[in-house]
Amino acid sequence: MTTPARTANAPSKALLEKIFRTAYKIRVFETEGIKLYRQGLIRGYFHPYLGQEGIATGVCSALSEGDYIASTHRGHGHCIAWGADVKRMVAELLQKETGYCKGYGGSMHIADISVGNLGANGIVGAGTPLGVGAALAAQIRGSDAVTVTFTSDGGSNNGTFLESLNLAAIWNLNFILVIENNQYAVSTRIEESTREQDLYKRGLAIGVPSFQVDGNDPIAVHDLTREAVEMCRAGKGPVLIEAKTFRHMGHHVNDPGKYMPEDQLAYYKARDPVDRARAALLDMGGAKAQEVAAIEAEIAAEFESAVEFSKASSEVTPEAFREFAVGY
Amino acid sequence: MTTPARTANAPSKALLEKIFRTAYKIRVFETEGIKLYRQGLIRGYFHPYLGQEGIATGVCSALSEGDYIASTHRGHGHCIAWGADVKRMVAELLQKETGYCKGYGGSMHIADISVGNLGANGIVGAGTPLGVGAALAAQIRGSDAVTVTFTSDGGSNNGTFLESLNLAAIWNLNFILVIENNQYAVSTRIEESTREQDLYKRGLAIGVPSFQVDGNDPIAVHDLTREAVEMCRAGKGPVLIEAKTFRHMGHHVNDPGKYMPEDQLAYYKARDPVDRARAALLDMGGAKAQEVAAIEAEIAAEFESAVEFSKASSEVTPEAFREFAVGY
Amino acid sequence: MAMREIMYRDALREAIDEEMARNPQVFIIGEGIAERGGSYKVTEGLLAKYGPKRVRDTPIAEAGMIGVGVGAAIAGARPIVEILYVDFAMLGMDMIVNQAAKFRLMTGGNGRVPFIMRTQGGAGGGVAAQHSQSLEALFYHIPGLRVVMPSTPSDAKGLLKYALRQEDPVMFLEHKHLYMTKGLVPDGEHIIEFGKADIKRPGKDVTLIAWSNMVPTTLAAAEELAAQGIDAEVIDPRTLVPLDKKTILDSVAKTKRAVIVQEANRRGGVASDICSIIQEELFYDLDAPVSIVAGLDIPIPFNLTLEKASVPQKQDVVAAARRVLHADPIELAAE
Amino acid sequence: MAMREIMYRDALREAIDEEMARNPQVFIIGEGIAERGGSYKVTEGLLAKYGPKRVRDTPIAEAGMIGVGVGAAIAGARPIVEILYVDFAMLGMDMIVNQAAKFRLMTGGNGRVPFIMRTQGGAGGGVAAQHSQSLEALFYHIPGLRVVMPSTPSDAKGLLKYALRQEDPVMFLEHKHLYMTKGLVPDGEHIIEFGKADIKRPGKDVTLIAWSNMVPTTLAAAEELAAQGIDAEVIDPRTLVPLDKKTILDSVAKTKRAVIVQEANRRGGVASDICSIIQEELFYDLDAPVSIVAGLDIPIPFNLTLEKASVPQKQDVVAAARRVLHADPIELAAE
Ligand SMILES: Cc1ncc(C[n+]2csc(CCOP(=O)(O)OP(=O)(O)O)c2C)c(N)n1
Ligand SMILES: Cc1ncc(C[n+]2csc(CCOP(=O)(O)OP(=O)(O)O)c2C)c(N)n1
Ligand SMILES: [Mg+2]
Ligand SMILES: [Mg+2]
Repeated sequence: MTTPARTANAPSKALLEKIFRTAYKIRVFETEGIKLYRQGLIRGYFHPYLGQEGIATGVCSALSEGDYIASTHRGHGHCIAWGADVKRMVAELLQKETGYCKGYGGSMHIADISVGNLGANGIVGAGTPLGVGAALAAQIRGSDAVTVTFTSDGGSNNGTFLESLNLAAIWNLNFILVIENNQYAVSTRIEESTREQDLYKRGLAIGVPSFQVDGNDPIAVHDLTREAVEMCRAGKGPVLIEAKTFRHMGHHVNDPGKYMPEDQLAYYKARDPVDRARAALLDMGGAKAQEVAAIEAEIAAEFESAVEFSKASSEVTPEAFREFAVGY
Repeated sequence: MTTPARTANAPSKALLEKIFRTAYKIRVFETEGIKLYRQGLIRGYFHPYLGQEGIATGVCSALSEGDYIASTHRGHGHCIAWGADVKRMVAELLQKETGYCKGYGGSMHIADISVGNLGANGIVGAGTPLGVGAALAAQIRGSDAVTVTFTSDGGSNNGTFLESLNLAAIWNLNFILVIENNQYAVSTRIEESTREQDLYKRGLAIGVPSFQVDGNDPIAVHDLTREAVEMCRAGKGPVLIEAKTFRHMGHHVNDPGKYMPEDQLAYYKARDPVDRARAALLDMGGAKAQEVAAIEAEIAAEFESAVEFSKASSEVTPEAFREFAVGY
Repeated sequence: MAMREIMYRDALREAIDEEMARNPQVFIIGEGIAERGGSYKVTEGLLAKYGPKRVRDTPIAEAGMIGVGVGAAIAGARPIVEILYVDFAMLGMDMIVNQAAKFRLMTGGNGRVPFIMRTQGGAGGGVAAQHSQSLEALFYHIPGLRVVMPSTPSDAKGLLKYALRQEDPVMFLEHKHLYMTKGLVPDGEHIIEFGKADIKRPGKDVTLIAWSNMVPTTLAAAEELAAQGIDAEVIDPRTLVPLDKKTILDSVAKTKRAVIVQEANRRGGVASDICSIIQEELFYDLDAPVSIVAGLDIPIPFNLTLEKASVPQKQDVVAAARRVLHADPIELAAE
Repeated sequence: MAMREIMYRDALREAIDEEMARNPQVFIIGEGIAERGGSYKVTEGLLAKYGPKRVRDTPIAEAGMIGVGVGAAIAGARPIVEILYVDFAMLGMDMIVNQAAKFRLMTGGNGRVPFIMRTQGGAGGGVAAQHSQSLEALFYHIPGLRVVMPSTPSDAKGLLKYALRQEDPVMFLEHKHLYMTKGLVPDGEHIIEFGKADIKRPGKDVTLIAWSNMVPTTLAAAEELAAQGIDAEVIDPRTLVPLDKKTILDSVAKTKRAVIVQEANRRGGVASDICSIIQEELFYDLDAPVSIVAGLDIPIPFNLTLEKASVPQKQDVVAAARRVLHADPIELAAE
């Protein structure tokens, strides 16, 4: 594993606050969202990002306006880290017309092209070629925009991983592939899925600079992503980042996740990315406890009002839907 | 690149003769086949194996009865090396009922399940999952049969390469994937297709023992394949072999191949696998010149009679075909 | 014959279990099917009973899984590859369309591919556009494939057992809404040959043709029609390929009216093909155009109300039946 | 308007060239399309004119190429992805069916996918089962896709230019036998909107519906019918999705007889769907059942005689037309 030179300078308080806000917002969204799901207000699939907040947070904080992201079935965190409006996210999960997709998409399909969010995806691995495509479009436009695709340990076993990362490499695209290696695909352990569990090596094998990072350390993820972005903009082509992490619960809301070893779960919970982000803001950022408390209260309130907004919103009518279907 | 321990003992004359016979038979089949094509006796696709004879020859000479092979669109050589009846091969190319597929398949689809030949394939890369499947079937039967899939530099860029080799690895299958790296996909140079032209590294990245060999050296290919077979039978799982080689002409009969650099072509022609096999039989095997001449005459005659046989054979009638189609 | 009432998913498990016990060449692979027993519990207990050699979890690699299954079948094994959603089978289409379906012809009949892909389709529960499709029409069009869509536990068991004893690639398409439905299944060896439609409800006034989850919907519609004095015959082809044209045509020749009910969207669906066969064979017998009740031509939305609006409901079937019977004064629109 | 006689492949090149000159977002990728100019010379000269940024050769990775094209389209570019044979598009079906076709609906209409897949199909020349298919029915069934099948140089150019200016994913399906055929193409800006069928030959006795390479076959049949005193109208839908139902129904309402000619195999083909529409809309006007002339339900064999026997020939169309006109004493079998 080759490692890029790290910038010495410590992160600013502003950055540390941004990172904590994002990580905490994701934590609240998922925790409260699960409650809404259990109340029957949310239907279909809901794959919580709990425990992996450090990755979306660290990666997106290193990107700029004009860049693109493509996400996964476990996509709420990426969406929030990209700056999505929690109101419209909750409204989407509640099937409302005020949602990002007017209730047509749901959890696995939230997208916002207007700001370069290519969307979550219900097909594991599909975001990789889509992201490479966005990077290609940017290159053809002469833009230096960078595209990040978030994928998963499971997604790295899909053929599109090889095909599209290879295309990004030969075309020198500004593309960063982030593998969120949470070591499980539903209940299947990564040891059962591949002999070589250091997934970044798959990038090296096709000539792509590839790195591994602790996905539960948002600052480390941020630093590495910034390096990767610089490499892209320097014309070096795509970069692969493998971020090791672990879920805090089962695969989706209704999966108890009994198969997850307690000690392993404890190990990762002891390295909770949200706690780390908070500690970094307090210690490195020198923030006061009340500042942090205020931020947390603000975010909690924001979610509350998002729920009210969504409940008050209406659904697309069957008539409007049939209208939409004309000419399909 | 890890290299397995090589057996010291020199190849027997019998083996050297077998290797030369096979390599020469392929050379004759392709050279004469091209003439038949130009005479309009063969239609559709015809991808000559000229220049790559060392690979099929070396690999198949290290396999045993009960093993399986899966081939490519450039499959005549594999078929011959596997011991196919030249009569039935020519008959197939001439669309005759006496062909391996009764004229239903043609050059890209010659197969003979009765002896474990899973067939050529018109879809680049498709032989890999099919071969892994045969290896899986063997494992489930409790057989120690080994399956070899011949694939190509182009085929290694297809997603099935990653997906199916990974399956073979986690399941410890007796599977050998042979990449015939002739450095071109039609007119596209490998440098344009991937940053990392040592293709065996793609196997290492997923924990598969992987080796590189001079594909124009049939003896070296034989030795390495024998090692690979032993590794499989020892329960070590799949092995990847990258055999570097070069076409002696264009992609197919009608491709002049003008884009192939003359010096590179000269370099490989100077290392002609058939000449090498002949030299090995004469020098290492101590065969007399007239022995070799006799073998060559015999093989030429065999092809001649195969052509006569095929010309004399009849085609499946439209009536019989419609009969076949009933219930499809 | 003695019968037991069991669930669709249990009937499927019985079929796999019995055939695995009978034939050591039968094995099953899929995502989460071994340790977890499958997302719909169809394979529960099989790992413990048959061991990790014949019951295997796979990584997420549909093209690879399907291709490996096809290769194993060519080499003489009897693979069952479970794909979680038929939507994901699109990742393995090359292996299905260009390999499995073509191999027999390409080898002049020497090679056969007794490969089974078990998967499930259909809309329901807000799983949205990529997890709700009914894609049987794609397989139906490709010569060389068998397409099976059981609607009851008995059909599921009998047809899956038959699938494991025949020689061609089978797209065995279950429905996410049917796994927990119950039905009577005969004790002992229970096998149903392909190509034999089942008359789920005999009737004389109109022929209603439906498969998979549209069968319960159509039977419910038939009950409502009965209450209105209309005696509908409900035919379930059970296997779309091979299709039992005779049973369908005999019924329509008798009723002179046909309604075909399909969950998949209308355009280019299997219903259109069955319609084309009926009008070609019975044009001079029909008293009304064949009517097709099908899903809207648009992907399935997440919103539950819209999801429901995009697939046929009982009332749509009732209305279509009344229409072909000219039972109502004003003609409604055809779709 | 001034016209030039050029080949189908040249018409396609003109369309791409003009649109690339007009819109910097248009680019094209494919195997051997840049340096070699493409297997059918459609892209010859484009690399020299537009450079390696907008005209790129790719490795053999159809799923990746198609997926990258879809992603680029979502991000605002205008990609043309050339797939050598439509058979190979099966490798990219997930990207076509689950991504390109679904994105608009899944985003509530906010996202569009102006992605174009150019490829070619059809039997001919002994390229065998994996290089001879006509797979339009698979795309036709999937809501959200546009399916275009030009039969002449003029249609090829006009439709491809239109495709590059609209917002939905287009399956642009050419035919291997048509590239070298010639036809008149208007000078200057020449654009043909989707959803407008073309009456290739006006007539009053029977309506013959055909697309792609079946159009020349059907026109030849019409000539032979004319010699027999039968005046056939030949309609080419040009785009199967959207389908110009009105032009088709108006013609059949006039002739009261329809024959649909399709190269693809009969079962579950587009012809069945068009048939279902005609019988549903014009049941009471038809004087004979709609007749379908289609390929055999079996993969295409390598042997040239059998290859020919597996796809419709002129005589099959003539026979079907005479049949729906009851022009012959003895009724022939429907297929
Ligand atoms: C192609 C495909 N196959 C299977 C599934 C069903 N599925 C949804 S999530 C999931 C597990 C994914 O594991 P991983 O890719 O590691 O992502 P994670 O859930 O761990 O974030 C599976 C099998 C799917 N959505 N897409
Ligand atoms: C999936 C697929 N894509 C494209 C083709 C068309 N094609 C046939 S051979 C060939 C080049 C193959 O190059 P390589 O895989 O390196 O094998 P080689 O011809 O060099 O032996 C191509 C592009 C195909 N047959 N299958
Ligand atoms: Mg995972
Ligand atoms: Mg090559």
